[in-house]
Amino acid sequence: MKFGVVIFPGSNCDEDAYHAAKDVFGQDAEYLWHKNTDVKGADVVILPGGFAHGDYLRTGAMARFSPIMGAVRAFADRGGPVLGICNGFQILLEAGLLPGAMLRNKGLKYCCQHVYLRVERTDTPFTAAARAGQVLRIPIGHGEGNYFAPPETVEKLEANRQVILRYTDPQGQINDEWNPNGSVGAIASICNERRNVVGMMPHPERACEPLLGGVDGRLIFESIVQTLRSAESLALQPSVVGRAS
Amino acid sequence: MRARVFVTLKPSVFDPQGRTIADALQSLGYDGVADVRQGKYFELDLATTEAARAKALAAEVADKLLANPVIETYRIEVD
Amino acid sequence: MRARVFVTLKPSVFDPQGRTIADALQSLGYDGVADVRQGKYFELDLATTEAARAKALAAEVADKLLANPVIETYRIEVD
Amino acid sequence: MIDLQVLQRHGLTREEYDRIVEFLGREPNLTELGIFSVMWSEHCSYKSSRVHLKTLPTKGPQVLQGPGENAGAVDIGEGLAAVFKIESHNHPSFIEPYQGAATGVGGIIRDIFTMGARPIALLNSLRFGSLEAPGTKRLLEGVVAGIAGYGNSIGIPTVGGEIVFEPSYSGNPLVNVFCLGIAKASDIIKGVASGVGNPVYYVGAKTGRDGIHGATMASAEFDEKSAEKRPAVQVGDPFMEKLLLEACLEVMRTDALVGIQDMGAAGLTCSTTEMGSRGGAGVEIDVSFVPQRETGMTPYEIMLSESQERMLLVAKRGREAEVERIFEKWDLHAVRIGEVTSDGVLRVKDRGSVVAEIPNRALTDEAPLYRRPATEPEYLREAQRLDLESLGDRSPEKRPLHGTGRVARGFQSGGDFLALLGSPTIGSKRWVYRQYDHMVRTSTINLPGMGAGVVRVRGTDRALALSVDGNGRYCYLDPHRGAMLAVAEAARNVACAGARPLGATNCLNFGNPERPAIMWQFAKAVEGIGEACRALDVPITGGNVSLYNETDGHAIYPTPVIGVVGLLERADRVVARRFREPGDAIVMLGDSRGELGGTEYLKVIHGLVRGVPPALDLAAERALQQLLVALSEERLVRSAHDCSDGGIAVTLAECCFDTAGMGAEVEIDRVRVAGNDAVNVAAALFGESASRVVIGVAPDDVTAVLQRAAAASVPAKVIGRTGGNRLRIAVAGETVIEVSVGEAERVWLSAIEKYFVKRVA
Ligand SMILES: Nc1ncnc2c1ncn2[C@@H]1O[C@H](COP(=O)(O)OP(=O)(O)O)[C@@H](O)[C@H]1O
Ligand SMILES: [Mg+2]
Repeated sequence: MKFGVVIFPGSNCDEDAYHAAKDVFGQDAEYLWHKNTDVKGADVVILPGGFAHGDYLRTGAMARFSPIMGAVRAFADRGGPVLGICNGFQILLEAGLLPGAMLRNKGLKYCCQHVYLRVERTDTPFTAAARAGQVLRIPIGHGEGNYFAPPETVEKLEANRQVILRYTDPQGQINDEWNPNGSVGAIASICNERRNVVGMMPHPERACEPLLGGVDGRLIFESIVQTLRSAESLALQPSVVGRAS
Repeated sequence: MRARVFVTLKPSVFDPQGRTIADALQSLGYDGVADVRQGKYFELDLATTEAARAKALAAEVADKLLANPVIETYRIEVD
Repeated sequence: MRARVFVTLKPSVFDPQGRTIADALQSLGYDGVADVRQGKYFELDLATTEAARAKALAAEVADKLLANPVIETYRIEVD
Repeated sequence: MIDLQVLQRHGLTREEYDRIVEFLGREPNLTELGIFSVMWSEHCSYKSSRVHLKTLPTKGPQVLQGPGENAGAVDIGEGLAAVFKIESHNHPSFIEPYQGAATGVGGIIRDIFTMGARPIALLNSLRFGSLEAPGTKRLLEGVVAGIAGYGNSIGIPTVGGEIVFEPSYSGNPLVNVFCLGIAKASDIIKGVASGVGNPVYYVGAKTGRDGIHGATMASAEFDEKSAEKRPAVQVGDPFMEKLLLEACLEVMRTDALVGIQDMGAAGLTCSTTEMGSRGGAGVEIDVSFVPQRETGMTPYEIMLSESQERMLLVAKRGREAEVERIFEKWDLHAVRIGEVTSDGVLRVKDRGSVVAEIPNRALTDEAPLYRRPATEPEYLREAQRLDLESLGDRSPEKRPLHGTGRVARGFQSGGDFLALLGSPTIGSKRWVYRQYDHMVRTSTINLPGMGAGVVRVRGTDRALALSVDGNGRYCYLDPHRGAMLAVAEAARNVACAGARPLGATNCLNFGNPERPAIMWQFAKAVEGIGEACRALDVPITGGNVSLYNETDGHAIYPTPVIGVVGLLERADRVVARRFREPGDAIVMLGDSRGELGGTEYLKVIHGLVRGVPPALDLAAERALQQLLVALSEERLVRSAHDCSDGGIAVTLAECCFDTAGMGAEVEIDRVRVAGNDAVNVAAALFGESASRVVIGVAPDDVTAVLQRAAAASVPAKVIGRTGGNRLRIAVAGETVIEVSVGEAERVWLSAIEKYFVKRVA
């Protein structure tokens, strides 16, 4: 199966996502240049972390106009799995593929550290291999990861079970002290209603190899590999997990 | 013409930067400052010389790029 | 009273943020936008009801905290 | 037209002017004078320091590129080179902390990718006044945010560094930034212009009136008038730099490029001259082709502008379209502004007519060279005197020479210990490095806070360990020894990670070299660096000199900062600071002599900056470092931590931190340095004898470790065992420190953070 990793000018975790897919998980991977208008037959698209177009105005604000985003939207509309990591999540929000917006971290500072995350839902292609309630230790690195949505939207997200990961303490309890950025509801990751588009602030690609001090991020990649593989073997129709081409 | 666009967080959205400034001012003894809200300010140099056209253009640009309607509102002045 | 403080980079100081926004607008087809300068905008809620007092207080706060005199200038409006 | 006042504004002396006239055989015009002034400034010409720098060892089989290029390079095997350098941005950071630090990072990154290397790691070495002093917090916040703002957006992890707080830096903070990149050894690109008729390109940000005279500013002391020079602040554009980085590396993968250099200090002037000079050629440009941000700029302004994020490159004739296409892909426009000539002359035209014409040689090789007078500073003899017997005596006439004003607290090992852990210089730097993206590129295998930063080299099994170190207090008390200690510490930190030190870079931060006392400090420090680098086999591959670090006549402590790069052939052998398993043996390598001169203990507890810094036996140091590398290769060591600021007590505590509270029981030997036994205990605990490392060893490996150490003639002794949740240290049988690790760690973690508590919840 093939991972498509988008490169926006200013992306800086593109190589990391590519490396994880290709070298750590042994999958095909290809870069998708932001000026492209198709996803080149990718089975899953990753919008990586970074500072697309400098992020001077608002994170993700300019990237959503890139030609590739039309293709990503079409891919998502066909049910294709899309993962936005960090800046990728911010871009998905700005592009309207996910609801809500990001504010500055509550401490107003960029924050790079390991955090604890509780898996809320396993019915997305990116968490299928996890257990509900499982606590993961994965790094974050962002200055604007304070997830915000109007109360109605948050209610709807909760009702539809679209919250995928929350910041917690090491025991999996929600606790303001362990919420690194002030996100409403300690939300670290959400999906769309169709559940194929997922955005997350933590960086799973930074936690896939023992040498990097943790491997909990593997679950995210293992989930998508497993999901796509079973979709392939069952020859499922795009309604579950779309093939792009 | 020049259009000026002010983008602010909606009143319902918590403004951590404004809050921090307000706290800092209070600790510096500025009790007279009850609250601070921080926003962004843009000056656009526009090719047009018609105020109405300028305003419309600025609004379009603000809608499209400068403000995020989920959290922000904006105001435009033209001179 | 409310004071509004606009902080902008001094004209001689390079504004990469504004430049990048202007470039983005151009590539979106907004040729009518010749240039963009980005600044900060603050709304201060002040306890006073006197315009002169409000203005003076806002200026003091701007000098102290809101603007960086090395590269920025500011303007104040009171209403 | 050119009178004394004009010369003064350009920082040139009468004699220097006469020299210019002699070279040209005529009076220079104003543009030419400007060009001379920046090229002959201290910053670009190294006129005061060059005679000393020449004595540094720069060669070795591993050295691929020594000083003289944009950065140095060492061979790391498998056909790869580590390209690295350190730069200072002290003055700009004092004027505008955020932008000053940010543009410093931008500059050093350009130096690395100009060599054809992909930058993969950053370090920073910072000095500020006391955190209690007004203004320090603001400076620290701005500098750290600036480094973060720039490095994070480009996506280069900041994997380590150091920060020291000393009143000596309150009027003149130091911001030194180090960058490391990886290149194919065969593809290192140089900053040369050659091949007559080859096109010269300009690419990157447009030129504005930024920092005109920035280079000369960095070469003059601060005074009240420096406020007037403030418009010289430049704003960094990391997004532009990211585009330049990617586009340049892509162009370099073709063979269409002859040479490339960034426009740093002295902008177009420096890049055109240096490239021509290195290539034995001339460069001719027309400033009217230079992209300009402002209107009405004169040739003088264009040549001297220090606008950031600009590159000058020379392409092969006939390959223009290829080069231009790659830049277009990244939305950059490479503009042809001139060509390479054969005459060795820098020729500047404006719409076709010549506005400046100067032989490169006059600007580079023939720049003034001074052997400035050097005499031992008057303070030195007195400052080196340390009367240990009277340490406890707090009578007024025994006030510290450079006291912090603190009341001395007498001798309470436990209290002194916690005070040291809570001092910002020793305490955790988490508040700082949490703001840096230190994990981007998924290669950081020793995170900041774990000792030397370690990054793996993608596509190989190898890793590189990096450390920057310097101790201004030691150098103040003995610049020669202090500089040797800095080299030793940086190399030792690298060896603690299991890496073999390969090469070094240095940033020499000193006061006004026109003062003989400062020049003496400088000369002695360079001597010390040379001696240590020779003995430890870490050649100097480049560096930077920052002089005139003083405000109103108060110079900083002489502060050479040394960056060392080391190689781990197997990344998975990496060793970090913290203890790993309860029940492990704690082994002390090296001798403790209870040396208290110049220590953090004397400063924090007694308010004293006095004595001579610890002695250094370079042969013993080398043996220790080799042993550390061998132990890691054989997997005989589970953790290693260098014993430096705060002595063994602080080192042991740091080994316990980040372990979820694992404790240790330790017994160390008594030292006899004074008649007063309390002083002896303090010296055993907090003395800073060099060449010592605390390692954690699995019980089964202890015998092997002691054997290896004996064979290497490195003193080694089991001093205790890990376990429990308390740290207990006994000196000669008597417990003098006993704390819960949790409590000690809280003190250590909040050392800097406590100054910034008031934050939005
Ligand atoms: N400015 C900084 N940026 C990043 N990391 C830092 C900085 N200052 C200190 N650190 C990290 O904190 C740790 C402790 O630093 P230091 O006390 O200088 O250690 P050592 O005594 O081993 O040289 C190191 O791992 C270092 O990399
Ligand atoms: Mg150190």
